[in-house]
Amino acid sequence: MKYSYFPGCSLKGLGRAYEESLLPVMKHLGVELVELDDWNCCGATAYMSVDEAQAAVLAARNLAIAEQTGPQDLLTPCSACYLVLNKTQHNITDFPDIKTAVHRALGTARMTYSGKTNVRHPLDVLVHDVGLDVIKEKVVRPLKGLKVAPYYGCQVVRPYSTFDDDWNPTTMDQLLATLGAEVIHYPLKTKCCGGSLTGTVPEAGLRLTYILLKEAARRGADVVATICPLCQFNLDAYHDQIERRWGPARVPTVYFTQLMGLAFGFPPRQLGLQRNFVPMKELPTERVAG
Amino acid sequence: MLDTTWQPRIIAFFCNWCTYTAADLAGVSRLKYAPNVRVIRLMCSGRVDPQFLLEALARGADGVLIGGCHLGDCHYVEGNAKTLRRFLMLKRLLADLGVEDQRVRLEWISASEGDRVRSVINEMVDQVRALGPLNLPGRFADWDREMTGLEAQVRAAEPQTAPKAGELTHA
Amino acid sequence: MNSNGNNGDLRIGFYICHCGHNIAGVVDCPAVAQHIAKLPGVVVSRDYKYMCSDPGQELIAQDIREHRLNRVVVASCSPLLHEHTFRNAVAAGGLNPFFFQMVNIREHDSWVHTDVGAATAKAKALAQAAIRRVRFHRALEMTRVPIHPDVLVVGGGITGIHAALTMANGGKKVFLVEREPSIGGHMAKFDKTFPTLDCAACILTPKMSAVRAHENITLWTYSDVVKVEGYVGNYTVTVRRKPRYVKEDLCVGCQECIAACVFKEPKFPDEFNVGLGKRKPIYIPFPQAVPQVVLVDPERCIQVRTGKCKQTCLEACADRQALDFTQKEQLVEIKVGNIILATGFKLFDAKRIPQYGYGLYPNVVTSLELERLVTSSGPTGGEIVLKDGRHPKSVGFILCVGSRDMKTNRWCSRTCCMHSMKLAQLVREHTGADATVFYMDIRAPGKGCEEFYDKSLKEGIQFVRGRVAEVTDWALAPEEEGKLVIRVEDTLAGFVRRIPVDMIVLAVGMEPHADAQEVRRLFNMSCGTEGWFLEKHPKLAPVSTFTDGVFIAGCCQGPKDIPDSIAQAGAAAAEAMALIDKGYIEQEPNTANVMEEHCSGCKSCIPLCPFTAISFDAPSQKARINEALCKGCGTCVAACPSGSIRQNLFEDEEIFGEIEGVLADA
Amino acid sequence: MPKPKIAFYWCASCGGCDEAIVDLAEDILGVVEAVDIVLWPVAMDFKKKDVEAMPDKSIVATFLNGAIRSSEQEEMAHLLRRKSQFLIAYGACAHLGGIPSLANQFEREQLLRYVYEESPTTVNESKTRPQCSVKNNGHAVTLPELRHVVRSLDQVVEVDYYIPGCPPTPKITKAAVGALLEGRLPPKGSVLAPDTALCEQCPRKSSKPTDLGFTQFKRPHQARLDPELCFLAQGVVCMGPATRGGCEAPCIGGNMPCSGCFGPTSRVRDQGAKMLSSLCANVAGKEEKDINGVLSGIPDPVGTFYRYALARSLLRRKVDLPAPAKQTP
Repeated sequence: MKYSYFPGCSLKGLGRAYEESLLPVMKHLGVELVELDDWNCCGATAYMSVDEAQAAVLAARNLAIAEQTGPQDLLTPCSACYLVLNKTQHNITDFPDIKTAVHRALGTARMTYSGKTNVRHPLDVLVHDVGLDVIKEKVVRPLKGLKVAPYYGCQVVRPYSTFDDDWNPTTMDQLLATLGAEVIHYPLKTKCCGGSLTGTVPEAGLRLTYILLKEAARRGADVVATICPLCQFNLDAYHDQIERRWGPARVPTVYFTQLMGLAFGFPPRQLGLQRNFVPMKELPTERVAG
Repeated sequence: MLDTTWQPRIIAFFCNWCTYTAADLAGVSRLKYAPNVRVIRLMCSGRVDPQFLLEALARGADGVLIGGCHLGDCHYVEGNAKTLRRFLMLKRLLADLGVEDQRVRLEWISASEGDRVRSVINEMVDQVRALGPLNLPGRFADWDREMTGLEAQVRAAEPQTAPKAGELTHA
Repeated sequence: MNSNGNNGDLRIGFYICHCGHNIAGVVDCPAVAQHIAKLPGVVVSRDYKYMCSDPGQELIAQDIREHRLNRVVVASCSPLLHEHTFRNAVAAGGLNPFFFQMVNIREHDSWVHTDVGAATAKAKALAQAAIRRVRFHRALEMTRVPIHPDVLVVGGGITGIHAALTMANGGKKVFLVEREPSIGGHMAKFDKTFPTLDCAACILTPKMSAVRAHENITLWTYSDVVKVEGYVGNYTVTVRRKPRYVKEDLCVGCQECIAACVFKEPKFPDEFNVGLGKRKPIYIPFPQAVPQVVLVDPERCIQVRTGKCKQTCLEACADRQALDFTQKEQLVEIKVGNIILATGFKLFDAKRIPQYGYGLYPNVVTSLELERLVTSSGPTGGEIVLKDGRHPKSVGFILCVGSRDMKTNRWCSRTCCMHSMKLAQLVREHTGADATVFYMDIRAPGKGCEEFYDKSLKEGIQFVRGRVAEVTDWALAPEEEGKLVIRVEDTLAGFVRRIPVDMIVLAVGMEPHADAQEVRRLFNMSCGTEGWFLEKHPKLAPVSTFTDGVFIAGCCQGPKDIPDSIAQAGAAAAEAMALIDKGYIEQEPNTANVMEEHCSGCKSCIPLCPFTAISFDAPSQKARINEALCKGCGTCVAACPSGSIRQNLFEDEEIFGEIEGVLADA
Repeated sequence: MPKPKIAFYWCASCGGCDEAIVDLAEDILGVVEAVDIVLWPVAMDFKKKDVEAMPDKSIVATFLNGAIRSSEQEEMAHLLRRKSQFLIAYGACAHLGGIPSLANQFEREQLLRYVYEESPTTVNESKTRPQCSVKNNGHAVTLPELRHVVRSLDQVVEVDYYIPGCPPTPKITKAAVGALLEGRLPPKGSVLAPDTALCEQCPRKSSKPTDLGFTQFKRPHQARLDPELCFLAQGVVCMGPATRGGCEAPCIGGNMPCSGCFGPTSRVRDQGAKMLSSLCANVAGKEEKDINGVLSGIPDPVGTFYRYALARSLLRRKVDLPAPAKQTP
């Protein structure tokens, strides 16, 4: 199995733990990732709100590269990138003016894009392409007794629920269960993490973050599993401020790929787990499968 | 060909039970669409004799649209199936005779699909407008231009012999 | 008198209708009239405000007499609407009504175009077409088809029941076919009915037993229609009767067999109680079921499945010998003249809106489930209880679940507002719990319904205006612990609220049955895009369909409450009886006929007729069309390779005339 | 008292029609007895100038065969029209354009190029083409011009009667001549043959099933043809149902299907369209894919349905072919 790989800025910066865990896990499962040559910023949400057409051009360049170099399945772990690239894909087909803008711009760089690239999310690939049974075979340290709150965030399932239900996604639930973890019922799995509001309007943003953590704690979660760098950062980085405002809600938040890594028997350091502000407790040795 | 005042003229043969009713529904719903289509009502699309379609083109239609019930929904069980069979061959025939594919169209539109009447008509009018006039009467005239004047020349070439009455005989 | 119309000179009268502003607003009617006046054969050409009005019609008749017209063309609305009107006017003038042609310049022109120039040009072209066409018209007579007096009613809900009884009381023989084991439909599952709060069973049960008792009604439950052939007045219908493994004529409904069943306790989900209750493999759907006949569930019954059961039921039935495990499905063929479809609706599956947590949270129930809980005959004996047996202290009612929603169904299900208010009142009455109704608009247009709304307000039911965002069990505040929380933007208060409750009732909307498409095909009619059966005209023919002799009533045509369904049932019954009592139906004389002298007997046409109206006549070696069987589709006419079949009203020359006319430069 | 003058003339034709007249065998003598033949290029030595010299309408009847596709044929058509009381289109080509009018599927240049350059049997390095006019030491030699469009006779001049067939059978020729001489004439413009399709007199009529339901089409060379069974029943396209009878089915007798030379009945405007309609309506299958599968057995619809009648079909010619540049005498 071979995919093009679009890390985006987060996975090289704040969210590098995501990449650090994603790459070995994929390799371990025999999935080959080819990092997109000369990829650029996806445009994220900010650019979109300034100039949609230009933002589309920015994103489309990445799609075009993938289409040219192949494989045309483009693995995109960061939720923001995933959404933006998907949205661009849609906009190019749905809005002629955006299409022309994109083609004109790409043309000046002697590039073309005919729309063949598929933007894929690691969850999608792992569960639907690789398959849970294959993953199960690789599990050497089942996460028995580890209570995990599956947290998807908003961008991967809305507005384009390409591979899962937009209100009650379950792919990560299945995946974590396969790793042996105890997946708790977590009704906020697609609620807002506070997004960029945590920085701009903390009292609004952090409150949302707090609700997520508090509910996870209330339901006895040992850890929150996330699939998005921004979510991970919001849920991990602001505990002091949250505690000052509303009281404690200390639950660690890690990437689902890190949990996979653990289950596959990789040492925590190799998975970037040391980067957490709120560290995840070592899996007690008695949980180690014989 | 680039006549700016030119408006496509499209003849539509609609079946009484589905497509004609759908067109009525479009009216009742006050949907707006291009005024270039003239509908001729038949009881069933199965009544559409290929001659009708050719005659329409030969008389100056720029396109012909046939509308019937969806396959399986025909008010007469399967009149529309026969229409489809004829139409598929007719398309090949017309292609061989140089009539562009988009000038003749067969659509299944049920009685409730007033909106589809609009979209199909608008779409087809655009396509035919893009193709330009078919104007067969005009083409026939152009073809025949190569003959004009000849008869007169023939007469001129002859020694003038007025017919004498009585010489005409008949057994 | 020129009633044969073919006396040489052509004398056409042309009339264009303004239809108030409907046509004249967009089409320059006088201009069209002037244009047509110049065409050969046109003797009079007028524009008039309302041609369908009495004076309008009289105008035609008068002109026919005064100007010796032998052809009439009217340009106005759709022929499907007023063709018969003007044919009568033409006849009134002493001319054969088929020397008339109608031009549709309203539905097909003024209503769908805005540009006056283009619309007027189109009107002229269409009018020209008709002028050229009528030239070839011939004098014709309506054909008469006899009507078989018996009627088939499909669906034994309140609508079907009422239609059947109405006609049976009128002395008509009625076949009532219901696919469930008992008639009664949804109404039988209701406790009380809005807005009068009278008990559903009390008003339904008598009608159900009346059906069973009626000498003119043949009731076939646990049966469905599998084949329909023929046409108005002469339908041949095949009904499949599924095996009950019980002889209906012998079973007296004593239910001793049920008691004796080897399954001591009921253990299978009971359909009638929407899964809230349990039943045995041999069961009777519900106490008041009609017919009072038990049936065996082949999926569950050991004897049917394995043939290895003690068959204690047989002993219990003893010498009545009503049970019969050898029963097979049987097909019965009946002949009827008319068919009334009252196949009803299915409820929206609340699981399709996951954010409301149905199926995830046990105490989120549908309105019908609550209905069963409220009913004394229900699984809890009328006690409203939560899954853990506690009584709810607070109940939230969410409206428009699967209605007025672009994501699921766009239409309003019309009954949910009232139904939910009724349930809210019952909940307060039975448990004293707080009841809060979450609504977008309260729609209470029916008689006594607005008053019922007021009553609900007076009885302290809370109303929160806003579409509920989600139902969840995550608690922010202590008072939310262990409750279901409704998150909703209160659009009157203007902020987002979180309202904790014990039980949530989803007012699920109505949907067409999953098999609506197959059913409509079976009966050769149309469905609207949403899947409700399509009426012939939304206002003028609400229970008729485009297939003569097939009528629709109740919720299969669209969501309705009980009064409206009953009204439609009556209407459909009346329509059917009108046909039956008339004894025949007049049909368009648009049949095809073979020109004997020209037919070469090539037989190409014969297989094309789905009604087997065409046969090969051995003596003459030519094709022959049985006009009684011909439905007038014209497929054979188009197919005759030597042009030797013609169709009345749609002659080749008439169509060619239209083509020429419509393309002649206006 | 002089015998009525009769003329025979040929235009774009194979000569079969003249042959058909000779085929009248001894009956020809009867004709010769009864009439005075004033023009018959195949058989007698009369010149155009002789005809020009005649007074208008002095020929009682001219039997003109062949389609009109050159300026010369056009010229003769006009001339004979004026000299004759009755102008009779004799044979399928004059009647409907005939096989020559299948050329209406191609541009004139395509045809010339093929005939004078590309056809396998042609050796013409210098790519010489016939010229309409050649100057030779002061003298201009002219040739007729090939028209862009092949026409039936009545597309060039008014025609009084039609005698169909490729060629017309002796029987209907005799009948026609007889009718003419005895003045028993149907309304002007009539086709002098029965107005019922061929099936009526087809020897295989009784073997035709009532439900054809075509599942495949074969061309005559692709099948071993049953000498008794209706061709359509064998999946072979037979134009009989759409073709005027009167020929007494010689082709059928020779175990070949009817290809339509007698043209449509008086009630049909386009023979090909009608045949297509009845044939395709009887194809089995409801799915587009299946239907196309069956129809693929007819590789050349135009050649199949319009073998003799393309010029007189409703579209007349491949409609996107260029019109003649300018009027060319």
